[in-house]
Amino acid sequence: MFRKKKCVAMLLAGGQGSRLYVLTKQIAKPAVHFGGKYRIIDFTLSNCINSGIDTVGVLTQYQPLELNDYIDNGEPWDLDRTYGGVHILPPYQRVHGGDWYKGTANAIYQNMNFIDRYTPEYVLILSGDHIYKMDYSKMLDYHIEKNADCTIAVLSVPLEEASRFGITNTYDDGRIYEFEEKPTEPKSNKASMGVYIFKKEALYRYLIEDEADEYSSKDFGKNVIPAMLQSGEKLYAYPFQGYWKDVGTLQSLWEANMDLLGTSPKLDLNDHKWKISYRHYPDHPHYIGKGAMVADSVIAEGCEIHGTVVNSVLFSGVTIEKGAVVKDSVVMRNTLIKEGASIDYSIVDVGVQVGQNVKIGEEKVNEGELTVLGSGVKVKEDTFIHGGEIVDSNMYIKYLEKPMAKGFAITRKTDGAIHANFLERGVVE
Amino acid sequence: MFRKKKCVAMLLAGGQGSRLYVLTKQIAKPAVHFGGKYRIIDFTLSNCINSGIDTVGVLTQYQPLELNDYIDNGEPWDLDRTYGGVHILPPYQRVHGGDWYKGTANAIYQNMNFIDRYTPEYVLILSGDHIYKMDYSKMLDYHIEKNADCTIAVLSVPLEEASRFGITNTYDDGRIYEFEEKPTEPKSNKASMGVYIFKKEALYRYLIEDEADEYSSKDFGKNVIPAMLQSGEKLYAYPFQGYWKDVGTLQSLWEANMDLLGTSPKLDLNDHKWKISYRHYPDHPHYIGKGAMVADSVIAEGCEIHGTVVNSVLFSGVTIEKGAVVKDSVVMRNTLIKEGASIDYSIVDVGVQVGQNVKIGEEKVNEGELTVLGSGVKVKEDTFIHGGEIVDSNMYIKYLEKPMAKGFAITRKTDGAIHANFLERGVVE
Amino acid sequence: MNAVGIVFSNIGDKHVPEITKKRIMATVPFGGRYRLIDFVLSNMTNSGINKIGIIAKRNDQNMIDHIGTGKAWDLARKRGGIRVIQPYGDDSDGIIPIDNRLETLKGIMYYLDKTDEKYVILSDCDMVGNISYADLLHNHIAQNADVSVLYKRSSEYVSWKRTRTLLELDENERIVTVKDSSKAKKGDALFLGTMILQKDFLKRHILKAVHYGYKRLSDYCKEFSADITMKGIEFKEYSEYIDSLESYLKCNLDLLKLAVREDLFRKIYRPIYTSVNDSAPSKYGMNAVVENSIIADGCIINGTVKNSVVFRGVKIKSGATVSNSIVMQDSEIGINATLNHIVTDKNVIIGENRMLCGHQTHPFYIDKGAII
Amino acid sequence: MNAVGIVFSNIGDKHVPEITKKRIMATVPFGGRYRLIDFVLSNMTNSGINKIGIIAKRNDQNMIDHIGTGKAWDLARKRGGIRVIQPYGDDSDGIIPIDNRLETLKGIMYYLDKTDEKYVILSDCDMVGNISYADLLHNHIAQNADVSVLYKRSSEYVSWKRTRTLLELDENERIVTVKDSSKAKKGDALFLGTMILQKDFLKRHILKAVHYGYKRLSDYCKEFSADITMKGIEFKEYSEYIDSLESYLKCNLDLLKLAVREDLFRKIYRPIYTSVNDSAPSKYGMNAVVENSIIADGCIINGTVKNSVVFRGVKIKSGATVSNSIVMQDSEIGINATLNHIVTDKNVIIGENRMLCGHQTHPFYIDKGAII
Repeated sequence: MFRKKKCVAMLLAGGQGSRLYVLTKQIAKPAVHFGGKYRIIDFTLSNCINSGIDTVGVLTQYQPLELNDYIDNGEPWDLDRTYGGVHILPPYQRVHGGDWYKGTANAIYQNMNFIDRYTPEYVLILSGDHIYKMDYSKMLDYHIEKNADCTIAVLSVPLEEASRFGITNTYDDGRIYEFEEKPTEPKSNKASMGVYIFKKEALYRYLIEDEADEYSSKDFGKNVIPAMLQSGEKLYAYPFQGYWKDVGTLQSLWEANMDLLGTSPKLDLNDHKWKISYRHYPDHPHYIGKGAMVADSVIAEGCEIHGTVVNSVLFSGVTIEKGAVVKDSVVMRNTLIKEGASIDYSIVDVGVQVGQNVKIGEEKVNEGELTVLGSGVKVKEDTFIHGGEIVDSNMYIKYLEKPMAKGFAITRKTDGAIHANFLERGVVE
Repeated sequence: MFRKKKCVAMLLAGGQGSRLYVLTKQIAKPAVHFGGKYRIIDFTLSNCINSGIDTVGVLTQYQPLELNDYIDNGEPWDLDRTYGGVHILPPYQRVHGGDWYKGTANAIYQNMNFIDRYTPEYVLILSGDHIYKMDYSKMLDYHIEKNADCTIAVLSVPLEEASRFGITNTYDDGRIYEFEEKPTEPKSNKASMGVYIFKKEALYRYLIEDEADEYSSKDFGKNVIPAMLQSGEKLYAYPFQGYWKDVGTLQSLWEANMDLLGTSPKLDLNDHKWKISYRHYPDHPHYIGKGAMVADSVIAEGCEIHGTVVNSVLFSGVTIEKGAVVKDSVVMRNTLIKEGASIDYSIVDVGVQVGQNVKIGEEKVNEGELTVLGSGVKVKEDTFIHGGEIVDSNMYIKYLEKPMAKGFAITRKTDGAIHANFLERGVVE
Repeated sequence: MNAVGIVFSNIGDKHVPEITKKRIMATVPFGGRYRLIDFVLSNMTNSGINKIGIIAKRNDQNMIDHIGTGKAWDLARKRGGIRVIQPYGDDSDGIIPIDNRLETLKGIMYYLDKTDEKYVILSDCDMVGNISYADLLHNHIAQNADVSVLYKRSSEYVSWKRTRTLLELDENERIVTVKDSSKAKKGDALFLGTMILQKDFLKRHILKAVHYGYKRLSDYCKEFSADITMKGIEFKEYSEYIDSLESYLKCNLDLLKLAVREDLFRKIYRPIYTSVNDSAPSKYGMNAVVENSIIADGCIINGTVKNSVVFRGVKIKSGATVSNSIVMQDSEIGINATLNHIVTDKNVIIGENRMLCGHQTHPFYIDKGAII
Repeated sequence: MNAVGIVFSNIGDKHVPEITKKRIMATVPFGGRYRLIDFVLSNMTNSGINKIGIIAKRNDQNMIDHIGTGKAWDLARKRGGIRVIQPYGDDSDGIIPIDNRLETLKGIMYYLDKTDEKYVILSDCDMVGNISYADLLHNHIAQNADVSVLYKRSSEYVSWKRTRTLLELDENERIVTVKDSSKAKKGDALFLGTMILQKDFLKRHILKAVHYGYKRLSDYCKEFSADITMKGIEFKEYSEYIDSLESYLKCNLDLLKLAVREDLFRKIYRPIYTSVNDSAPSKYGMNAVVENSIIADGCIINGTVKNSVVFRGVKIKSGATVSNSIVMQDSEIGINATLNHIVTDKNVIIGENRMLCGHQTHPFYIDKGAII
């Protein structure tokens, strides 16, 4: 016996997030750590419950173990409901075999039976890799008021950046007459946030139609939305004001973390009216030692700080030994920075060990590039890791300043032109 | 942060259960209803928690939605733990793609990282489709006492039936020297119950070895156990006494339900020392009307009985109208049997509607065959469904006694030589 | 729903002294598997209220055990959920007699202060009914009332052992008079123990009423009826007050009518929840004869049961006959025993060949754990 | 683990009268984010005890709120889990003064009767320590004792404001004498408020002790010491009693030592849990100066903090200086204010330029919600 729900949310959490490189080697992108205590998906899940939406399907496919485990029964977000609550929806097999999700639209298509159980009038489609605080109930009110078939949340972006987004072109009343994916010459600055509300009946119609089209890539932005526009359905743009960030690249992830700093930060997490919930680990309050210096930073529980931390975000359980300096960096859970080491303009993933007098990265002020240490990396004492390098997991780096032997090397380019060279590879997986 | 667990249970719940036909068209076999209030998997999950094992991975693959939803956070079995508890483990993708489970051994192989999180010394492998009450902690004590690499729970079966099972041949001290899958000439009557305890380290060794063998079918009984025996590992048989039933066929499912009846039933569920927990639905106590007759039966909550029920098991929410007669049958949730209808020696799945004066099945005493109505079937008034027929879901059967037009027909044979003919097919899926 | 629920768990404790000797009204067993508080808790959770304060006095162990984490009502929440709250007096150690509703409400002001919800729903636990508070709130807002009060119209002339509260309404459903009476004629409006009002309004007037020394909410409302718009909202489905052993037996036996079961238990989206205990389904033996009765889970029935309500885990031995009776949890009726118009409490054992008879208007109550 | 935990939630309520004026010992805030009861609850859940009865008197609202469903300790269970239990006297309405342990235990016999576990662990809430009860039980069984009692050896000469309980043990760790004292010399054995024994043994002797009119458990044990084998089990990790504001401040400031944090909070498989409130991590401004201090989540630090413990959600404004102090949850220290040897309760607001100074042996306590 299930209760009817007015609106069910479907959260697309399947992405590999390949532009986040080593951070997503073993975890799905929505499970990436953020802001000292959070994971990226905390924002969307908290938005749901704060908006009164208590039924959320999370569509996972890529490396879901840690994400599943993090979401688990949904208790941290008060989504452990007898009716509704959060449910993980992996691909599965039916009588005649099964399919992996072929695209965002196909993922929803394969889970229509989940939606049906709650017989909602509206379906909210969300993405699990954006950082923002948004009251979906207001958007739903707007959707109902407009009697729209589909409403797309849009954000005003600087016109020069508009070509990086899906852009909606609308009439004065908000009705969309055109949707362009990454237009070279954008006609407006209203960028889609990847948040859609559909009338369930309209959604189903177009999902079934799209599924039947063998040339479709089964994607909302590329296929379903354009098809709806072409058929003359009523699509509206819902203007959102406030902080929103797609943390799909290392650079934007670093920036979003930095947005927590300052006296009036761009992203305020001390807002008691819109709490972002997260899964707790039993850490004690952090300790700041004698001779430590902490300025303009965010520090989570369980840290032991004996060195200097400036303009940085430290996650739970980080230890900074005497004389170590962390600047303009994001340092994730259970990392150990030993005496005399320095970290500049870097992202350091969980469980990293940085040896004595190691120097990681280059000062941002000197136009240095972002440096990244993957989870579990152990860096031997006196090593120097250059700005812009991305170091893979579970390896022990020695004398990286020396010319390197061949072995295992990646030199992928990121948006910010980051590259990495490897000497040897440890045992992963 | 995870706590160490002494023993982790891995429950294989992936089977399609094709010999249960229409009962498993939309649900996995472990989710099949049993005994008035239960699902098959309730027995294994309850055995775990009653045995003090609070960490259970459930490996699903086939039609898992209803099973996932049934297990959900594990609360009914007190398996909603912050550390441990029950976790659903579907197949997933890694960096380099993903695989469906290729066999029982491969399913465990793919989830070794789940087991690793709890660093157990022992791994208990279970199957989700047996009905039994068993204290695994005693088997674990035996395993530890014998210092075994693997212990297999065995049951004494009548020698003439032994060729249907995996048979262990042992020395006097219980050590296994031979394991034969369905031997034509069994040397012993000690049948494997599909319950294994492994030393984790031994399990991993053989799983990795088996995975590398491209000719292996990745199955415990066929590959892993024989390989261990061949290498001279210490395998022991743990003798189990008590009720145990593989409900893999319609006939055995019916029999297991009937085993609840009688003054000293073979399977007693009123045992307060070994409660079988299940997910509750808010039904009111059942009502027995004036003129009703109920004898030698099990009746669950939410039923409204105005007719006659003899030697049957009625699940929650069944309505039996005046003059209707149910005999030697299993009638599942929310089924409606209208006035004057009669059901004989049948299994009726959930949500079935049987019209007035319909006659289903043949009397068992007349050597009738088992009849089955799939979930959601609606049988129009005055219809006669012959003994031995299996009727598919969501169709409306008219005048089945007349010769049938072609259309949609299945004539698969079950163990008990059951067949089904169809006139037309409704909308399913 | 933008409302917090406040439940008075032991209003009416003295009404059924036999059954409430060792329990409060909230935990009186009902209908084979329920406790009275299940109705108000289920009504609240079904209406989307997810913050509920249950006002309790001290000896509420049974209730605390029954509620547990609140999971049975889907109210084991991190924010909100069910909380048992004890009213504080000015003297920080003093307990307020809970019958004094105004003082009691003043004593839980600290709880109301912590809630963000705009409305408050107040309910007692001595009524059986499946009520949509969501409809109630909708009505309250539409009627623009200060206070809305649920009532039902009597369908015939009735008299009771104790007094109940009657309302008199004008043509606009505004309440004109409130009075106590031990009888009602057809069409009279009976107060159903449920009110809805704005939290800020409640807080303001509670302080005022306590300041002026009022004890009863109704007295205060009567006095200030010109300033306060009190409206009635009629409830047309089944509901019954339990204020005596007789009405307790009657209300239980009402469940034998399909219409009552439909109204109470078979409403789509509005089930009544209760705490669960993994009982097996009930078993009927070869010689069972059951007619017009409600039988809960976990029973073993080998005898005869007629016009009765049988709770979880009861054993009726062969040859035993139970008629027009209520047999509470885990009781055992021995071979060839006969019960007529009996209410047994939990864990009662009736020996072989015993014969116990009460009368419809004077049911015979057997104490918890008694062995006869 | 085959044991049920029984927690005395308000033993020692009068020890820190300032802080326990409106709360019981169990809910005294500690160490930036904890309540004292978190230690015993975490110790129990970490030891695999999943049935815990917390004995409470009436005004336990704070504790009920803190425990919630028990989820924070993984004890929101269907079977077992945490239950708040109230002792019953013979008079079914009478509450037993909880200080009388023997009567209290008699009053919860009904709870013990319902449990299947073989052993009982009794603990108070006025001690801070990370204890493995699993080791304790193992030891208890190995020593073949009737009663095992946890103690620690004093590492130096100490004296206290109040008396604590000292044990005298023979070479077999059998307890010879129990006495109260306000000082201890190096090597003296201090009772740590934790006992373990068989449930049946406990039940038998409680009835006997109450029958003979004993009030104190230790008096009874002393009298019957020949019949009862009481053994001591030494605890060698950090532990501290809280029995005065001074010891409260000292124990909090002990957390500034890494060894103490290691012993209490950083044990693998034995974390200390508490209820959670989704605080953001703490923020440090450009001018923050923090040294040798414990800072919990949700703080905004713009001033100077030295040798102090700062609880969740505290704001330290720029120019403010807090030294050798404890600042409880959601307090605010204004611009250029100075605090030295201060214990502020929750929600205190210290205005600009205020200067408050206590002394190490006489810390200055500021009431909950005070505005200075």
